[in-house]
Amino acid sequence: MEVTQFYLVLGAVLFTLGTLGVLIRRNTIVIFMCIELMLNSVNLTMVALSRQFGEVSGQVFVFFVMAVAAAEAAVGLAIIMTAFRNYHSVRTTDVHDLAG
Amino acid sequence: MPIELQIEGSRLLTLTMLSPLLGVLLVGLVPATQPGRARGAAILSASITFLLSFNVLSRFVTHGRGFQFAERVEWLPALGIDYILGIDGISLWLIVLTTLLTLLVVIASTSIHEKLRAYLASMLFLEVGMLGAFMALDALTFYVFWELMLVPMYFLIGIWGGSRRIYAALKFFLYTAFGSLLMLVAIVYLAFAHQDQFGEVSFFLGDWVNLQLSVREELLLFSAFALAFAIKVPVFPFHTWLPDAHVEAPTGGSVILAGVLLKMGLYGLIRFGIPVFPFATHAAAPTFAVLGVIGIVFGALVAWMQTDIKKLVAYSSVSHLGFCVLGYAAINIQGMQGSILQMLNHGVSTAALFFLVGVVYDRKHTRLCADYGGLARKTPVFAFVFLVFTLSSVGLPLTNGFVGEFLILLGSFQFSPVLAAVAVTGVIFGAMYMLSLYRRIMFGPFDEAKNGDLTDLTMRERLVFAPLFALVFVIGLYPQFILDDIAPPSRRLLEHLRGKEPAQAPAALEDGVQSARSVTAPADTDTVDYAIRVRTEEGVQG
Amino acid sequence: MIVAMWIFGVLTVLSALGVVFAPRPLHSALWLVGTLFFLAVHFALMGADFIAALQVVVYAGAIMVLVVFVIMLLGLDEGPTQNQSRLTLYSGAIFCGLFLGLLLFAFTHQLSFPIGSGVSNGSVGDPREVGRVLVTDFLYAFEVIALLLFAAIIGAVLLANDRKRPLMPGRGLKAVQGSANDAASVEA
Amino acid sequence: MNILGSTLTGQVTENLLLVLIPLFPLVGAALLGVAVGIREDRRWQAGWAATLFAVCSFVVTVKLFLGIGDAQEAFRYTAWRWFESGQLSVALALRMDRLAGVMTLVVTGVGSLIHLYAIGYMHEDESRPRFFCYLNLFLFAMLLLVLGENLLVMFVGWEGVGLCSYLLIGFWYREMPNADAGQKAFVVNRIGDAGFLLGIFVLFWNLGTVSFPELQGLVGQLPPYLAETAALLLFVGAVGKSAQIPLFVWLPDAMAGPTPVSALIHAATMVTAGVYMVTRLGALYVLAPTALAVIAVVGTATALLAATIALAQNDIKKVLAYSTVSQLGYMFMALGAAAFSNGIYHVVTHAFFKACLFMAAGSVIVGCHHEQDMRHYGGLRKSMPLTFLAYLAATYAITGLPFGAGFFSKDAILWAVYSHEIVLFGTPINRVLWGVGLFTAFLTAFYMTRSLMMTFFGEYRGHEHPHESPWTMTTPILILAVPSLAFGFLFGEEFLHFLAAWGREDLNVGHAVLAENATYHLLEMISMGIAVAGVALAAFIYGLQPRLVDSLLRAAAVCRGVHRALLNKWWIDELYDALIVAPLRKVSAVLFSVLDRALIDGTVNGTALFMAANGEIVRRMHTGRVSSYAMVLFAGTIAAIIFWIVL
Repeated sequence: MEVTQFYLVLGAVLFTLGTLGVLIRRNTIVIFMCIELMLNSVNLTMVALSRQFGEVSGQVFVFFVMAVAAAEAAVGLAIIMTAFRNYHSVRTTDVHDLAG
Repeated sequence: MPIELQIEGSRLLTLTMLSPLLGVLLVGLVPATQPGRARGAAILSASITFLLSFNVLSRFVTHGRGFQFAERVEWLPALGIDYILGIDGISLWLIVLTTLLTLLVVIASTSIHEKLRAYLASMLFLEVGMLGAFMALDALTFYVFWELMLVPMYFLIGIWGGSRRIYAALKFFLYTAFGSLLMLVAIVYLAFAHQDQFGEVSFFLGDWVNLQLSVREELLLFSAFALAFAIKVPVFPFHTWLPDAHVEAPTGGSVILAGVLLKMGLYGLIRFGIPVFPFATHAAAPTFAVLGVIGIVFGALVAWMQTDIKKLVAYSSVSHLGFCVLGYAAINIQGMQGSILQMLNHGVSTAALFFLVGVVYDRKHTRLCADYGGLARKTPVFAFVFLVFTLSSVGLPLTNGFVGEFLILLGSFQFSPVLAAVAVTGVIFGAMYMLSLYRRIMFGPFDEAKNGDLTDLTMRERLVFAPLFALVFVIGLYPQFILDDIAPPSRRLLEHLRGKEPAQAPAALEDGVQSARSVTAPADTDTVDYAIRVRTEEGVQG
Repeated sequence: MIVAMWIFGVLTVLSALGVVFAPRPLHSALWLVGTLFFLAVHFALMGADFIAALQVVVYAGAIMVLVVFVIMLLGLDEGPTQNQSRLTLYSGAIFCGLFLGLLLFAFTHQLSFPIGSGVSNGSVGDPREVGRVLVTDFLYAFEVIALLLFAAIIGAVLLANDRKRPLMPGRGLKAVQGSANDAASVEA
Repeated sequence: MNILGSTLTGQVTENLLLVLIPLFPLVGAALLGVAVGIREDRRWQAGWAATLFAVCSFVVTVKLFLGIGDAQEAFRYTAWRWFESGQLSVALALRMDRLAGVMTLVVTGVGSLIHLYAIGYMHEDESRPRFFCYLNLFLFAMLLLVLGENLLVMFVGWEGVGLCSYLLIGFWYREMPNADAGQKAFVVNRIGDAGFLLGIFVLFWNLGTVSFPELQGLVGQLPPYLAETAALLLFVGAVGKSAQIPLFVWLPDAMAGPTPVSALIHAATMVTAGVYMVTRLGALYVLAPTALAVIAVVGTATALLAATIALAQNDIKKVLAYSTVSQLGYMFMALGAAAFSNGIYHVVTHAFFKACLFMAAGSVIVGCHHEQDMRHYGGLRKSMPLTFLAYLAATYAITGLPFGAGFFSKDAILWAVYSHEIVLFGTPINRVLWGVGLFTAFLTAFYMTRSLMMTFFGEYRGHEHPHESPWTMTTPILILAVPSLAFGFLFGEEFLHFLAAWGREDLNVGHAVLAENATYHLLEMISMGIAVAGVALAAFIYGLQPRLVDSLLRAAAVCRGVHRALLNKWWIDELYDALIVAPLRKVSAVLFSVLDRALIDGTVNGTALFMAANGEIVRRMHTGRVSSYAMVLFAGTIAAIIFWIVL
């Protein structure tokens, strides 16, 4: 298997695993981590393609994704804390005020 | 029928239309603890608007060409949407009526104690919407204002209404919104039809007039428009929102609803329906005439057995608007002029009747006839004013109600003698339900224990009634000053309709002398000028 | 390189599975640290040194510390958390399988560029080159990211900082102080 | 707008005077309307002010009337163009020709007298200003009706008098029956008005004008069936206003109003408006023989029916009311024979004697302390001699005894009916009508004498002490008694000549010439005999044998049945209630509850409920759990990818 293709497939596997986690886990923190996993799989793909095309901007984008992920982590974790403060739980099954 | 814009630099219409926003601002600045000042600010603003509309009235040229004081500004050029305003004799008086009634409603807002500022602001917003709808010549501009009216009215009913206000407000909103969404579809269709035929999207009425539509298209599009307008009028089977809305709305809301909003439907049929869909107008005229007549008789009969005063007046509106629809459907000059005049008359007398109901409701908080009786003795001025507006509503000659009704019936008689004969019964039933209302409230023994604390009209209330009272007789004695303004645009519309009847003309009433059959061709009909004529200010003769 | 790629590839997938299926959040977090680390190795393998370094510093270092901190702070690692209902579980699995199948199909049969034509010269991952592009071609984006981070910090502080309500009644510093006071009052 | 109207005709002053005629009462009404709330001690001025305005109007009328001369149309005044639309152009214009002149004279003359009378009659009422305001307003409306230059101005007056009638019948509105009666009058009148309107429409759409002089010239162009239609529709208006079958039911109820009102509106002026209108459009009606026949039949039937009812009534005002209906029937009988001038002749004489009768009855009612039942009268000739004299004179006139006013006018009508071919459905019916008319004359003589006997002769059967009325009341009565007796004798022939334009040539030759006609002479003798017989019979029964009626009723069941039927007015009110009013109410209720609420509103609310139910289903899909949303989102993503790959 060629390098780029290998990493594309690896990215796909990781992304799917992340998605699976998001779907089946109830703990918000774990879901959060799964999202990080998904982001990383995309990063992986991007670096692989950057290497494939010899284009540095792919890596620049990875940099941005990381920055955004950092921001997301800060805000996301703060939201988790706030939710915990209000519901005394971080389970998605307990936080469902959006029910119609 | 070319739509000719007489563009003038003054932006008078925009100024008039937006001037209530000044009031909204002022009312917003007054602290909530000073209701008197808020009311004062609103009255000031409404007076300014009224004076501005009066200015429009005084500068209006009766026999002028096309639409006067026109304005045209590109709004969303990419979508072909322009902001186009302009008025002719038909909209002119409706605008004056709107500003007058809003002013009176604001003056009479003393019965509102909760959220007064929001009430006044809603009223003034509503005025912007109404004025805009009467002035707009671009379909999308019209649509925006049309929907803009809906929101404040919804709040007026929903917040300051009676016990079932939420139901009534929602019903009002959904009913009207339902119709107008179909209209929006038709508007967009027409705009793109214009693109197909002329290369650019346009929502301008004057461009639409040139559209070549197939009969099928025209009928479908017309029905979309007509449904929206018919609901607003309301034409017979679509009327059930009206009694609920009227009964639950606060006095001011009822007044504006009956006085102005109901006119919007027929106004739309005349302003957009006739120029754009002449064939469909002809095709639908019999239907509208029949529905109008049903509305007349049905509204009157149902009004007759109401025990709630407001509901009675509401159903009487159904009956009166039935007359207006009948006049419109007659497609002749008498019917058209009568219909428009009757819209104004209804605006004056029914608005006054709602004010009158408000007077007793404020004092006794009941709207049932049975709770009153014999008031003529206790409150003679009130009884007298009530009598005058009752008679005006009944259409007694020399009051305003007569001329409109007469012209409508006269016009419809040419259209169909049978329908006219049925419609004439509306005159009888009208007397029946209005007088029985008057009898139940004003005559008979007076219950001192129950109504002993009733007081007669206050100065403020008299002030509110004075202009309407005067209008009853002014229009009754000399309606010509309005009819003169209505005549040129009506003739233009009929000229546009002429020759666009479906295959054969309705069977002739008689084969004898037929001198009055054909509407004489107006002298001021424009010939081939399809372009928008931009006139510079010095070109406008005042 | 191919060998290393395969070895670390398998390790990455295994630790990712650990993230998803570890019953306790803390274990998930540790597995995630592993995954991120292995990914850094992959980056390095591909010659993206700058990204690899960043991966270790930002992710494995900063973000994961934050996550672990929150887990510990909230005391969430009390035991295995329940999964979703069976329906969710199955449908999620089915969807994910479908998704993965589609992606693999796409990556093996539908790639629109010739595999293996890559130019893997050493300059692509060069930190100096990345830095230069970052402050020239992507200057605006770079500044915006700075702004975003700033906003995120403010947002996080505002969200997390609620003095009126304790994070967890009966626990934390205030509770400890309160119980100390209680004890003191009992002694008195 | 030319304020001076027809300045160029050289009759500036007269034309301006013309407008003063209706203007005086209008100003009076306005002034009194403003003064409704004046102090109690100044309210007496109201009556005098109103009378003054009425008299002013009368004086102007006399001045103008004397100037009519030979001209068919003497005066015309256009105030302003009221409204125009397309070909329709309506001017608020007045016009006085001979016919209008006669009517104006009657309206203002009798009207003034009744105003004077009302001062006395109403002197205790605290809302006198309101009363006289209405009364003046009525005069204004009536004068517009009479003087209107076109159908529309006439219609203004037509509805205006209806309004005043409504206000005056319900003047004592605290009693619900009065208010009901007023409303009934207005609504029933409106039925007629609706027909009137349709008639206007037919005329306008076919002739293009509503102005009387123009119509006069154009009606000849109407095809016959349209002439008949227009004539019948307009006659519906007359039926309503002039209380003919089937719309006469409001007039007896209208007696709920104060007696001067009954005299003015419901005897002398307003109710004759229908006769006036038909006469005014005589040119149209002569083109419509079927319509004329219908008019004759309706008139005759009304005359007979009302006269039978009048036989059994005990309320003096009710007797006079039915008598009025009956006399109006006579007038329409004349119109049906196309003898318009004879109809107007009877209008005038009837105005004299019926106003006189009503006012005398009012005087009796006041004198007996508001007792209206004749069974509680009796022997009043001693305590109320002046009233008695007037009542006697007027009764003499109405019964058709020789040389009274009614003798001439009624005979003229009967002769016209007898000699003019009236054909309905191909059969000549004039002899039948004549016979019925003659029989009605007998009944008239009988019931009027009965009321006279019961009121003024025999023993007093009441409780309160009766007294004669003040001079303001007796003067007008006595003044009117004079023309009641002498008008026909003195002016009859001149009158018919004066209105020759509206009469038939064979009838306008005058009494003297007719008297040489043997048939006429014979008929005259017959009707005279009939009248004498009626009077004598009633005088005999009620004067000498007062028990006779009672014993008759006791003896024969048939008599009892007839009597009950007459007393209950043939149950016509009840019939209308059951056949029209009650079903209409039911329809109204059904329309509201079934059609409006259940059907239409049910559909609307049903739609709303249906949508709400749909919403409920969708609502359940929104669990509020993030993962379920994520699941849906993910499924959507997969679908998008499939879509993308496949395509």
